[in-house]
Amino acid sequence: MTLKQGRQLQTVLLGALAWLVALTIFFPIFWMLLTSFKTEIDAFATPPQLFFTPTLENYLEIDERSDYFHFAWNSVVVSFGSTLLGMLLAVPAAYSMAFFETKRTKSTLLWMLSTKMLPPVGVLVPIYLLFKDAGLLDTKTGLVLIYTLINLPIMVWMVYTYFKEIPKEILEAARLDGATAMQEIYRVLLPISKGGLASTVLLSLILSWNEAFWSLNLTASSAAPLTALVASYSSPEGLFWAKLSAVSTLACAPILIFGWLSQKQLVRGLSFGAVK
Amino acid sequence: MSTSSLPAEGTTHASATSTSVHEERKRQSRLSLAMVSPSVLVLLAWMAVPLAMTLYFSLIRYNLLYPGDNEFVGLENFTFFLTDEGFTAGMTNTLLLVCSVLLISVVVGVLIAVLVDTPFWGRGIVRVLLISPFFIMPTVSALVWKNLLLHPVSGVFAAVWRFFGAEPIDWFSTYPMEAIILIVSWQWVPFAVLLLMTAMQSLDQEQKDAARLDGAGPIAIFWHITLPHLARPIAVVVMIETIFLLSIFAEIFTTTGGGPGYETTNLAYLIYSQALLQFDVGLASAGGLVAVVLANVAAIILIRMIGKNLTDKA
Amino acid sequence: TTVTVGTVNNGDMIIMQRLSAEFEKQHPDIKLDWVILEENVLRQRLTTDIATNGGQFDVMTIGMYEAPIWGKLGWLETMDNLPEDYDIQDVIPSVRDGLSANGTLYALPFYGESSMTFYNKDLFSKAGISMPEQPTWQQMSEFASKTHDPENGIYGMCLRGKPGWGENMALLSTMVNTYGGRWFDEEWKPEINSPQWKEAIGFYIDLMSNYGPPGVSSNGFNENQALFSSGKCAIWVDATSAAGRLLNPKESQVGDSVGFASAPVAVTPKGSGWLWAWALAIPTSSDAKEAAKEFMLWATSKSYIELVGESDGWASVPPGTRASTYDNPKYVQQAPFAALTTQAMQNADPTDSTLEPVPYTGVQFVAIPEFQSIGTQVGKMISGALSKQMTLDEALDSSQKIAEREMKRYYK
Amino acid sequence: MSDLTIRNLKKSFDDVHIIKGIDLDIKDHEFVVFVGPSGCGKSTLLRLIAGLEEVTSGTIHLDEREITDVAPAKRDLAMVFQSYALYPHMSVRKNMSFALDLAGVDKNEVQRKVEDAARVLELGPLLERKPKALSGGQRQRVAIGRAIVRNPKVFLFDEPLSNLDAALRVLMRLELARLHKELNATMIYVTHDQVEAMTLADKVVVLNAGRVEQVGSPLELYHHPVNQFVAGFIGTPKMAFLKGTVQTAGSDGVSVVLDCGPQYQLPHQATGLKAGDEITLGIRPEHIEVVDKDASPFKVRLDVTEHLGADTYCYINLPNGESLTVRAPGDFSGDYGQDAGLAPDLTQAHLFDATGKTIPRPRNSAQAA
Amino acid sequence: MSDLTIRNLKKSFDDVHIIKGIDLDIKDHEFVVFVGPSGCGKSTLLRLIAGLEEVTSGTIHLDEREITDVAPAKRDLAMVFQSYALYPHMSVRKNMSFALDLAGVDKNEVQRKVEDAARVLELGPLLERKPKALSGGQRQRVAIGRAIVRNPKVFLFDEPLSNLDAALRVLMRLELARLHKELNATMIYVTHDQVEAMTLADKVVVLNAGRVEQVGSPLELYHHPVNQFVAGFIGTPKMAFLKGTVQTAGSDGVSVVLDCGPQYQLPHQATGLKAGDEITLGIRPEHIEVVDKDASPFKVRLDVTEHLGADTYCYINLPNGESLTVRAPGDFSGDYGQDAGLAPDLTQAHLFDATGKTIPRPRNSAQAA
Ligand SMILES: Nc1ncnc2c1ncn2[C@@H]1O[C@H](COP(=O)(O)OP(=O)(O)OP(=O)(O)O)[C@@H](O)[C@H]1O
Ligand SMILES: Nc1ncnc2c1ncn2[C@@H]1O[C@H](COP(=O)(O)OP(=O)(O)OP(=O)(O)O)[C@@H](O)[C@H]1O
Ligand SMILES: [Mg+2]
Ligand SMILES: [Mg+2]
Repeated sequence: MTLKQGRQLQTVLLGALAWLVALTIFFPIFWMLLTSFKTEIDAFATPPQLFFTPTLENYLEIDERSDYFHFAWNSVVVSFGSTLLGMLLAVPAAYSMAFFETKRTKSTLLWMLSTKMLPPVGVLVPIYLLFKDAGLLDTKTGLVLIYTLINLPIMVWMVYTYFKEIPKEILEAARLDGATAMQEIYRVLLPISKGGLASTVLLSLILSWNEAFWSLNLTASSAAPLTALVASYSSPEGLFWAKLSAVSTLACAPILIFGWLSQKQLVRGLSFGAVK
Repeated sequence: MSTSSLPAEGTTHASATSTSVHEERKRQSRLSLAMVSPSVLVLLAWMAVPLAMTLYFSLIRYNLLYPGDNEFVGLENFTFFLTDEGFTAGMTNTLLLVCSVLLISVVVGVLIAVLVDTPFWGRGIVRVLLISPFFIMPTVSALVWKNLLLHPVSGVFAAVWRFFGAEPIDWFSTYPMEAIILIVSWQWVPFAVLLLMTAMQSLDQEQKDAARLDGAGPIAIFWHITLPHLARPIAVVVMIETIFLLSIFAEIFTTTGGGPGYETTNLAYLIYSQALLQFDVGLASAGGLVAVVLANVAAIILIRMIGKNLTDKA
Repeated sequence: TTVTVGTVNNGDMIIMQRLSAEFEKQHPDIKLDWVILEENVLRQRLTTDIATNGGQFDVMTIGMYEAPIWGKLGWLETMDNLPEDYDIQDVIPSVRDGLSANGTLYALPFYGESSMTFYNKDLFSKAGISMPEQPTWQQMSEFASKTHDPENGIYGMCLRGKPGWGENMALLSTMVNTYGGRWFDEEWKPEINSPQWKEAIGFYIDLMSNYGPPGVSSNGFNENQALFSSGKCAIWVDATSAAGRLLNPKESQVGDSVGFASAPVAVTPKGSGWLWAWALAIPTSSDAKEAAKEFMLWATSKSYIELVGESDGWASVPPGTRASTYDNPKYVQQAPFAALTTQAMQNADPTDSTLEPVPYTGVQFVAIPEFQSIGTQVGKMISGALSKQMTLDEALDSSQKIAEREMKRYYK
Repeated sequence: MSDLTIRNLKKSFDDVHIIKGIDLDIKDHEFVVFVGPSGCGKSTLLRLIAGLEEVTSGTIHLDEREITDVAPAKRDLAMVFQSYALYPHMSVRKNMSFALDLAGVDKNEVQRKVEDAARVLELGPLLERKPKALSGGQRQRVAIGRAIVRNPKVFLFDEPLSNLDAALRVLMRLELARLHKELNATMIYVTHDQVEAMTLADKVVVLNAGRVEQVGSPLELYHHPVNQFVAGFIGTPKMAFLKGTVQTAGSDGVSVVLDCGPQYQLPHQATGLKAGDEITLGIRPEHIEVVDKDASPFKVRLDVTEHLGADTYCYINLPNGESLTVRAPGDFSGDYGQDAGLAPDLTQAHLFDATGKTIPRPRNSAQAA
Repeated sequence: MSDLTIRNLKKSFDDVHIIKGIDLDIKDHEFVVFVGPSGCGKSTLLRLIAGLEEVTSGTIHLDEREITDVAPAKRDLAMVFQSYALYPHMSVRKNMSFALDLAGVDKNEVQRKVEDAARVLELGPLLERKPKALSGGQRQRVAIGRAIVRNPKVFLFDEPLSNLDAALRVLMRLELARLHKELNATMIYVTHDQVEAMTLADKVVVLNAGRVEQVGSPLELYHHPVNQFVAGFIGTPKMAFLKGTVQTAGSDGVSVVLDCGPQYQLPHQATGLKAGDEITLGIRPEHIEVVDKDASPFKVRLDVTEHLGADTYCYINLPNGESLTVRAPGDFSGDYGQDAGLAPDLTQAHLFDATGKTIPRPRNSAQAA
């Protein structure tokens, strides 16, 4: 075996290992997916069954019981809305902190994160009262607003790290080329940090999509997102695992598919070979 | 200063020169301020208003189920919360949970990020598989783990144990905290992977080449090149996860309900069972504030430890 | 008008949601908006809303625990002036009492339940034993020991272990009741470390340690139903509402061999079976009270029960609310547990469930705001003792302290 | 009009003083070259002029207007970074056209300009590549291209040709000279290449450790360095410095005894010198001839010789530890260890006092022809 | 022993062939310099030798052992990257000591070596800085330092001195030469600096577009380029190429009429040439003299002259569009537009046939002295 083959073998082995790890980590989700096609009895069978007669009854029941698309649409609007709004706020902030660093930068960053430290259970009532007075209860606007706020610190932090990786000469070059701050951001910074931004967007989408405390407590019916749908299938009296699996599958399918589609953006081979 | 020779130029620039030498610099800093301030202002409002209300509520008796009985009670809510029997356990468990999950997600996250940085067949799919646990809602993942995987009778783990002839483990009564840590880590490792995976790309290939020539094997490269490069993203993972982990609730609520005993009661759950269950807003506020203080302490300690990585430019 | 209905995600409510199309057809001017959530989320959601006068809901699904508390606070519309044909007298008195405060009814019951004993006849006959109609806890222990066969994945006894006031404490309260204990004395002083408690809880822990399945301390109703319905449990004491499910072949593999008995007793039959009802109520903050009431009357009426019986089969009708249901031969024929259930429902008296007198109402709970927290924390202590993280005495002493502490905040 | 006036400019990084007070006047359309040892602050000075670095103190004026704090984009200047700083996500074409696109220049116009530049820079076939797929020299050329398509008032070049081969470098040099003439732009140019400095500059600024040592035309620096530093820095191989003592100092010049032996009569102004003063004689390699060992009182032994083709450098270690270099013709052959004599052209010699300051010599004898 | 043998080495990036089949023998302890136009594949070749790039085809042997696929770390070579590739998070000291630390060299030893190198490279005071706080030239020196502390068998230098000033460059060059001697290491060196190439190399490899044009000693390349490309590439300013036609070709040489006018009799071998053949005459700037316009049949008009101090370059555009450069002494003064005559040294002239191949000349007349 030559070394070249050795290297190839090594790549194959590493690939195999990566697959193994990925499949292990994915297994619970796979199992959930599998369970969603079982009957409730099969779902709880001992030993757990890998092979069974698949049934669509869970999905049919969900379809019959709930207007999936109503919830899904709310989720889409709310999470994309808040992500968009969040990015609009976070990118300039991160830009300013990464490239015009002052003595306050570090403490500002920290402070931003500290706004997330108040546990939701501790502020439920104040927020509920505020929302009630503002007429935001059970509105998508309200959810967009609150998600933007709770995810903003994280988005700023993430975008900040990705911006920090970029050699500042590249921006200086853009500045000399006559780019305004906005052009600098949109024409140079964003394309370069596309991978990082995609991660940030995805993360924000996921966090908003899955957020289950505020979405359940601040909505009733018209603005209820998929978390509410899931909550209507989790832990009722009686066997529910298959149905829960089905509804969870449905609930995370859109975002999972979105993640799938965007994975190319997530990791874009980028080298700053243009500076030395 | 004479501008007479070139009136046209002179007049156009006169204002710029005469008003202020540092006009431009100020404009610059104003611009950068203008860029941060929207975020800062909304967050300030978002923090200040509830915080003020919380502060106020924490000083009065305020139970939703006893309306009208809102007298000022001073620090009673705080004393009550802090003297709770479960408080020490809550603190320790919070710490234990946060630290273990942090450790696991950073270590595993870094390893995975490095692993998937080399090209191999189906890397795109592997990436999505790896981050997918993050797509699952916390309650759901807790339920799936509890009932479908870790259940001592019908769970997949039990089946595996039995397959190898071992006695299935009753996770939630024998190793309740470990089980929670397992579940929470499963959800948060992908977060670390996502962040670090992206950060890996900006690692200059030539640096690795240089290190290879310097005789660094894969491990040395990892240790001396990759890891320092990942310092900042790791710092960010640590900070962000800490904030989330400090308030882990759904996973505990759905699996162990904080038990057995105080084994899995963390601060967030303590606030829930102490205050929110009986809608004692005053007490919940006090608990919330205690949590804020603790989170801040944790954050400050963390910043001390990792802060340099945060703003340092490599 | 739009009526927003907040309800819990149990099967009976799901049926109601489906059949409500019928109601909307009858009342074209009323549109129903459903908010279906799991129990804990719903409770939190509704409480925040009603306490802050949020006005998001017109019909709320609440339990026997909330009805009297909220009613007393004036948050709920009173349920008087009910139409003649609604026949409020048909509603089982103990349920009616449980939903009233100071004699005023605040909610209309949708379905009710008590607790009873389920056992696997096959396993019993294999072990050569039989279940009496009114077993005692002592007998339970014997039966469990005879049927317990962990090697083959058969466990003698399945009981709730997951901490929570509505989880393990529901069952344990009834055990304490029947062992002669109580939560509070007449001065609202907690009695959790009393000998009665020790005996009851001690018995429970022994029973579960010896004959319980693994993982008791995190098992709730669903986990036990799953175990029992897949034939892994010989005995299970839980809500009467489980009976229908155990007979339903879609959810159960033991439909042919399940047997029913009353909830076990020890010292006294008082409070040995719990009493719970899900009921519909109208918050005073509602802006569609008329329409809401219209809907409630429909959903809790005899004719609704009839409707379910016709469309979904009689085994699926909401049980435990009306005497007339149990007089209905169609129901009795399809529900072999009907007699036992009514009996249990009638025996469980929320106003008189303990051997010694108490100042509170509720069988398996205490209808005061503090109870949720106390119950949950005590439940946690007991689960700690169950999984041997602490001794029984430690657990009960801690519980006592917790309860005293909580009570002191409001009853100084 | 764009006269650049720099007054008492200082810059420190943290506590390290990098630029220590620089005064400089750069006239409109001038081609100014900065030279100086590595790390002396050339790039920093460029960056200060560009406005990329905040000044610590001092001012910069463009004509009458103070631009010390004006944003870089408003200064209308283009810069070639020492580290190139190409946009990694853009193709070569896009890298070059970026500024024009931003300025809203007409598409066809942009295309024409970029293609012109690419032709000149020999980047034609690479226009669609990303920077990471380019060689070092190609990247450098893209960086140049990015600057030249823009026609700004002021160009800042930071060692723009350092990674190009000789032939290309000559081409580029001519191209830049042409550009300078055509565009009438002011150019500020940092280089380590003496040929570039000498051929391109209207004015050379010699920097040393954050200070200006001398400003002047290339030949002025070559012939009349104000001090030993400049003398040593300009010209390659380096001027030889031979220590000596003043023997007599009179109106007809200075008589010097070198530590390494020979005694010379030099035509320099003796003002301020007296017998016994320590001085240094500076003589460039091209002004020494290797002669037969008997033909000169300056007897030496040859060390290594380097053959460059056109020239040969002879290295000579003197007995007292000093060393010097002689530039001999390409066909010179001298062997290691061979004894020889040296014949310095004394009219071209430089004399420095003990502090390193140049002792002036009469103009006529200094400037060649 | 470490003889490097490269056979038919090819490398493509995607579909672009970069290295198109290279055969090369590098002897143990040899100092080999790669020169070639920007983008011709020098860096790529170095990276292939280092094992950083996978070869597309061909083999590399170190002595008898095939190392084509050996991991870089196992080849015992050090490289100075064209882009430096410093470790950004490590101090200068750590950057330099990294390899030694990895190799487990004794702490004191490491310290000594690093400090030695730092002294030589004039990096002493910067040892604790991070790369980002260094100037371009300082970074480059760190990159050199990182390589030289290691004493490997083979050094690969990719334009290691391009960002240094002239004085420092000479110092470094001498230092590298000393190192080469002392360590007895094989050195492979890429440069665009002709002086470096000529002075350092035992052997110069001229690359062009991924192919080897010629391999030889510096003077061999200078005096006997095998083709027009090499002739034009070696020597600066560039050799002038004048097109012409063979008049007669006989045993006593070749008679040529240049398109620009003059006719010359050249001592080259006439074999294969016949009257009427197109040829190119190559003549280096240093082998032409500017004489009075009446003293030569080759009459021209001077274009610009560049004064470098030691030399003056005269550029001349011939009437037929060709151009040539003359290297005159530093004190040469010729004005723009002045008429003059040119006196080429025909014994130093080169002749190339229509395909660019050199037409040999008799040895004796070729090599000077
Ligand atoms: N990743 C790549 N994809 C395609 N072409 C590439 C890539 N990397 C380099 N090249 C091309 O390969 C050729 C050789 O590059 P290399 O870096 O070896 O040149 P070089 O001789 O070192 O040039 P320089 O003197 O400018 O550094 C160049 O034309 C370059 O454009
Ligand atoms: N961020 C910094 N912090 C501290 N010192 C710095 C920093 N940047 C540069 N320096 C120092 O400032 C000095 C001048 O740097 P500069 O880049 O201007 O040098 P230069 O003249 O361009 O040198 P070169 O010819 O090597 O490019 C150097 O000694 C360098 O070490
Ligand atoms: Mg520089
Ligand atoms: Mg190169």
